[in-house]
Amino acid sequence: MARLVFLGRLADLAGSPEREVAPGPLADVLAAMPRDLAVALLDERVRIALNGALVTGGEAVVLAGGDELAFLPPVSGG
Amino acid sequence: MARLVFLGRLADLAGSPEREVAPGPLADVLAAMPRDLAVALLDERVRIALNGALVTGGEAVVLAGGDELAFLPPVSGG
Amino acid sequence: MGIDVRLLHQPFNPGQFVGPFTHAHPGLGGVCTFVGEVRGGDGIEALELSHYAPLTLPGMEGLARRAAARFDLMGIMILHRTGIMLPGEPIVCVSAAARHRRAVFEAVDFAMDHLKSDSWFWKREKRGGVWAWIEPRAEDHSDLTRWA
Amino acid sequence: MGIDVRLLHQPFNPGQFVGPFTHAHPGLGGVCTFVGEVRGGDGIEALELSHYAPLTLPGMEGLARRAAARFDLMGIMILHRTGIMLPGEPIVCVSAAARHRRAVFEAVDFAMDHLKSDSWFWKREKRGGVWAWIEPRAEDHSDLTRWA
Repeated sequence: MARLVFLGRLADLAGSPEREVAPGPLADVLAAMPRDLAVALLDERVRIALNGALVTGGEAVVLAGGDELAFLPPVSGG
Repeated sequence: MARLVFLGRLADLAGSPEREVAPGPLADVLAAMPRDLAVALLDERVRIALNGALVTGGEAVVLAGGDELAFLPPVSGG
Repeated sequence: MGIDVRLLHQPFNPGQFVGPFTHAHPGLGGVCTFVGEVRGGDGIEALELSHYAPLTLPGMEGLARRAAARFDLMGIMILHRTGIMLPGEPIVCVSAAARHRRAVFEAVDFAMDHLKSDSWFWKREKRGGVWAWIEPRAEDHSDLTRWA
Repeated sequence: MGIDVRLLHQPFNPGQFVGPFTHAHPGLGGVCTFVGEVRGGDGIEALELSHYAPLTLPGMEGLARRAAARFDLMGIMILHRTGIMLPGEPIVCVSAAARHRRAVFEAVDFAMDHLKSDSWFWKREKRGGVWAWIEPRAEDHSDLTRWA
């Protein structure tokens, strides 16, 4: 399994701060989600980190078993 | 008696931080002191406080009994 | 150069960290410390800060290293709370030590501006029993241009 | 507005004053504290600060009031040592509390610039067993022009 992590308001929208998903293309993972959550996760202001490293073009990620993919909305700061 | 208070390097020059003197015109008091000390006390950068209040034209002060006259060289700050 | 960066998950007393930080830098001329607390008033009942461990702590460490290099510090300490906090509780404590005082003021000011606007935290406030997420503030971003 | 200004004639631990000062101002957003210590190195064995009580403390109180008004503070504390101090001992501690952080940085910076150059203290240093008076520094005076 792979793990999705939702930060900030995305955790509220997803109903929990993380979720286990089957490995595979992120596009497929998102397609299986409620549409409003998928849209929010792909918002251009949401950054994506794969195993702790920020990535660009996250939509093209293919999740392997054990991967952690985090969705990071704009920070509100410390 | 009146009291003179010497701050900073003036205390070294005077040999002590304060000195009791007879009341009277400051000019007379200074005239009775070693010349190098009197010159240092009248240096234009030395400010004078009479009973805790800064005064200008301190040379004209006439000391009354119980007065405290302080000689304040340029401060070195906190 | 001493860098001490921590995420704290429980209430803390800044003095318990600032004392040892100061003593760890003999020869210093000055230490500047900023402590930010959860502001009361405005009906705020609680504040919650979430973080993402793989990014948040490395981000703070990078900030500490940049500040230390830019301001020629002897040491810098950055402590930041996460979790749920009540009004009056410290959220953040930044201390900088250096031989000269101008450097420590600027370093702490620099670190605070970056922590407030450019660190991996998400914040929500509870008012009247209801939690609401805090959006980034334009003011925070304009603060950063002071250091560009 | 809380103003707390003291001349201290014995070694002090800044934390023992900063904690109560902070707690005396509920609702604050931030506290900035600067602690200056006697710098070691350069062969300095001791530092002595003399003051003139009728002017020194009122001067510090006036400075605290000016800072409080100028920066809209909730409180300001200025502690200053006199007497003989050894390297590593605190000389001065200034804390400011306010609802917003910019004000506290500026207030402490302002107070330190004025304390360093415009307060009634005379300073001498001991090196190799010999005491020497410290002259005012041109740098201190230029610091003041920042606030003109």
